[in-house]
Amino acid sequence: MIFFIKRALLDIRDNRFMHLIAIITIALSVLIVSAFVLFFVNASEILNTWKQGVRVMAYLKPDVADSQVLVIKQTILGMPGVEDVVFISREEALELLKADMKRQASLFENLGENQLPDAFEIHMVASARSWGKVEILAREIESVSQIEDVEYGQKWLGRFSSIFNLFRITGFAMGALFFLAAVFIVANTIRLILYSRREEVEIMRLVGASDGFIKAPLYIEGIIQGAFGGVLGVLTLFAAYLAISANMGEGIAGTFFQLKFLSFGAWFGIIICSMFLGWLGCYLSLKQFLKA
Amino acid sequence: MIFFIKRALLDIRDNRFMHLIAIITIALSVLIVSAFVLFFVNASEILNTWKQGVRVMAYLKPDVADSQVLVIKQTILGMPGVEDVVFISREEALELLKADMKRQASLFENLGENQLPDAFEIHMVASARSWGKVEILAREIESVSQIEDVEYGQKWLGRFSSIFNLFRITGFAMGALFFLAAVFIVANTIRLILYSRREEVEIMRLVGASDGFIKAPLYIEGIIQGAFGGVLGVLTLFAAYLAISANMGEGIAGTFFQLKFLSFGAWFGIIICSMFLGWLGCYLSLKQFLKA
Amino acid sequence: MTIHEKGSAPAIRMFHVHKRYGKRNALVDITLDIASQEFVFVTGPSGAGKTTLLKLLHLVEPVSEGQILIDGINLSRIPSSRIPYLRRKIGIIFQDYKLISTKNVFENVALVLEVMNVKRSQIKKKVSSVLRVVGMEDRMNSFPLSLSGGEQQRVAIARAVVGDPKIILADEPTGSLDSDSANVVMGLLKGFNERGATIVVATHDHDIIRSTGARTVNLLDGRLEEPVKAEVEA
Amino acid sequence: MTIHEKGSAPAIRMFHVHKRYGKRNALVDITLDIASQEFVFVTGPSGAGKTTLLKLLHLVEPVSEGQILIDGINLSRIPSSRIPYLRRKIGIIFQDYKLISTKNVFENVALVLEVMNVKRSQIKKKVSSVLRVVGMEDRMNSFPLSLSGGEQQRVAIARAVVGDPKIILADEPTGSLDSDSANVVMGLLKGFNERGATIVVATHDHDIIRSTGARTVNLLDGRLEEPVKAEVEA
Ligand SMILES: Nc1ncnc2c1ncn2[C@@H]1O[C@H](COP(=O)(O)OP(=O)(O)OP(=O)(O)O)[C@@H](O)[C@H]1O
Ligand SMILES: Nc1ncnc2c1ncn2[C@@H]1O[C@H](COP(=O)(O)OP(=O)(O)OP(=O)(O)O)[C@@H](O)[C@H]1O
Ligand SMILES: [Mg+2]
Ligand SMILES: [Mg+2]
Repeated sequence: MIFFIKRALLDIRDNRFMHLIAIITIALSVLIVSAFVLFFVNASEILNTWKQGVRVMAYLKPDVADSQVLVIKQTILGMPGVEDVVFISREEALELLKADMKRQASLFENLGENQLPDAFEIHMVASARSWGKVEILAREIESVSQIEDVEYGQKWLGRFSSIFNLFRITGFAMGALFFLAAVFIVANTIRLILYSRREEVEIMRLVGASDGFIKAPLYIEGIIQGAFGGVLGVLTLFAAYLAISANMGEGIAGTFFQLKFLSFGAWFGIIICSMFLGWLGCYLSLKQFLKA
Repeated sequence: MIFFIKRALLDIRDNRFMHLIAIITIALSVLIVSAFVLFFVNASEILNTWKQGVRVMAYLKPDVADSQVLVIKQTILGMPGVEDVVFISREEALELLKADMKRQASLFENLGENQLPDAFEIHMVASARSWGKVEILAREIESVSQIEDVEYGQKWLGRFSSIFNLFRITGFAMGALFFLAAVFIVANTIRLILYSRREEVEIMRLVGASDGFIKAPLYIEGIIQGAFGGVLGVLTLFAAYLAISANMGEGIAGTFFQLKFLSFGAWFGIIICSMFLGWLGCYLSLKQFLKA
Repeated sequence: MTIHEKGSAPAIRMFHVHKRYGKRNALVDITLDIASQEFVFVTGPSGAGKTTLLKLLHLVEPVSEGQILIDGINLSRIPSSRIPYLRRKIGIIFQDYKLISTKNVFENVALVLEVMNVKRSQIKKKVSSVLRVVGMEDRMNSFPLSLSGGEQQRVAIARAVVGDPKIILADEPTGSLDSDSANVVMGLLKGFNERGATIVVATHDHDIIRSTGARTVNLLDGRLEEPVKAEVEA
Repeated sequence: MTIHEKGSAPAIRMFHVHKRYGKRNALVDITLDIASQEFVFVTGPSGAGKTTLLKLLHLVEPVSEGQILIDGINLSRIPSSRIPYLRRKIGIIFQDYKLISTKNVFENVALVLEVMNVKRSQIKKKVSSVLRVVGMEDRMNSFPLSLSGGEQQRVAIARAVVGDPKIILADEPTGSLDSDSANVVMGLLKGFNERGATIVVATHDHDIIRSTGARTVNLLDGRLEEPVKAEVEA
């Protein structure tokens, strides 16, 4: 094993030019895929923070006794997907309404009795914030007898969900596409490298080298290339990230939103992936190559 | 010239394997870049449709005569960036308000006099729908003496703009990154191909071929590769687009939003670009190559 | 087939071997025995099939028809995973040398021993000594492309013999060498022959054949020119 | 420097030429005139510097010191854009043939004429006729890797002479050829010489030198073995 690693390293020295190209190619592929993933993760994050605004309002019937309010609150809290329930009395509601509508506040000045209903504001756990789940929850809440009506901004949420779905599907499709493209490009590059070294491989076979003897260092080289390429790619991405988020910082200072970078685990995963990429590139090209 | 094209075609025949790899590489690069551009264009489109919702409300002072309303409307229409101005009388405003707030409609039942102001709803041309421009416009409208107040959803628009900016900057940065990566990958692939053909090039020089004689067919090959790669890339993207938008169709049937594909001009542009890519790859590698 | 008395069983037997490249007949109906420890020359004009014959023996090309046995092993029956092991018993000098241009002289020669899993220290010793014999000891760190034609050929010869093969196939081993160097190389091959190796040399250099006086197999257009009646020796 | 009477001005003049590869002296202080239309052999043992000498004349390598004039043109002063035009006047046969393996025999030979912008019909005629002379006419569509060593060499020779060069540099042009083919090739070169070409042949084949009887330049370790006193002819 150590012998093969030694041979792989010697080989990298002997074929610097081509290994450099392989490493750059892997680095760029890693860069593209992980940049897109990062972009996608951040964009999803933004959409998610918007989604957090999604809440369900449940309006109580006018004649519900104060004593029952707590019971109803407990019932709703027990439903799946509910994170928090806040009671909003009719007085609070009027204040909120007035605050919401400063312009039309004059309207409320000569208002008689407060005819607004009491209500619950229901927050949902993140995983339940899909259109379908909110609808199910709304129907469940509506079945509580003291609840008169449930409101959950159907239109807004619907539009939102469809966009989010669109975004997610295209995002996944593109991530997969980019990944496949990266695999292809790396495999092609390694194939080209092996092609330009076919004479060397042929000569090794002629002096009695077994396939294993020939392949082992090539695989090791592939993995080493992958490792270097992965590290290079992630570092470049990190540099780009720093540059962009510095720019962002000025652009929307004090914004509610913070650009995220990949976690350490993800870094590690990417590098493992790109080592795999190097190996796979070798594997795909060698398969076809040693046959011929 | 025809002679060189002939030689280029012969050459492609002689080196099928490597040209195929170059074409695939270019196709994948084109695919990645244009897929991202397509994604970005569509996502921008979504954000833009939201932005369309941005409007400015100008509330008139209570004592403005009906005869003056038209004059003010004309004044506002004359301001830069204004597309359309709709007058909303206090009666209409109340109806709209009631419709908006079905739940709280009971509030308005024992309402005395309608104290809402008359108002203009101002729509802006697309290009002026940035936060900064809206603010400038708002201030200008406010300076009209009969206008009491201008409202333009500052908070919403602000949040929106910052996100849109974020999106745009990262989108551009990533597009540029992907493009550069594509150029590098293509140049590297062509370099590798030329490297594996360095002996042939060297021999041609030895029998008295001038640099031009050697380079011309290589450039033509690069351009042909680029053209093939570009067509292949765009076709693949189109196939992917059809697959995704078919999926979409089911997922959010009857949605307000229609996935867009690239225009014919853009197709053409991409293919031209990828021919340029093939040329550039040749240029970059030959420069370094014929020196050595 | 006459059984040769020198050595025991024939090292190489060819029965009605044909080799076609497409429609071109490179070898036609070759039947030939080479005894163990024999020294044989293969001659013939350009394109006669000398290189093709050696390539068949080294499994570089498959036969189109007929059978070849090396040390009693039928080459058409051997599983491809065994080919490397068979090749390690055969040292071959290619007409175009086939040196690896990204490896230096030492590494090129050492490769044969690495493949056989010889110990590093052992490799160093053997490679140096064989390079000394061909006069390339001081060029150990040079790369093939910076060697003259004759120097490359001598490295190829060193590589062929470094593994102490039982059979040595040499294709024009003195084609790029001046007569002094050629004599050194032929002396080297004769030494191996005396120590038990079977040697087949393809050449068009009649001076060398004359000076050696070994059996000569004559090819013309892929055919044996005269059915080789092996002279009974001793 | 003696002025040769055969031909007018010397075709090739070398003044105190040195060639070093790193620290290695491949050629040391070579001063040599080759008259126009002369036929010269360069000999010497393996590694003596024969190939290096030819490479300097063909501008494959730059000199380390000294001057070379070809047809009165100083090679160290020539701008690199003129090199192709100079090379078109020189036909060269490389020791390792240097055929393009992705092009067939016809295309390899035709390349020389394409470079010179010769008409297509003209190319066809000339290439066929020169391939006929070296006996490779029926292999026009073969690729170099499917040719025997001698066949490749003959293609290389055809390529060197197809452009009717004023100077032919041949590096071991008969190294892979049997004596009959070798004689054909030497006859071909002599024919060109008689029709006005200057010919320099590097070889270690003393049979050929003897049979030709031309001037011989002897190299040893990069030095001229005996200062070549040009014998005054006629
Ligand atoms: N791979 C191949 N494909 C097609 N034809 C081939 C191939 N290899 C050899 N030949 C042909 O087979 C014939 C015999 O070739 P071979 O190389 O055995 O000749 P040779 O005796 O070694 O000649 P030389 O002395 O010139 O090396 C030649 O005509 C050659 O062109
Ligand atoms: N590119 C190079 N780099 C380093 N050394 C070189 C290079 N080319 C040739 N040499 C060395 O220069 C010396 C002369 O080489 P050259 O090829 O001229 O010999 P030659 O006379 O042609 O020999 P042969 O008959 O073996 O072909 C040799 O020792 C060779 O190793
Ligand atoms: Mg041969
Ligand atoms: Mg030489």
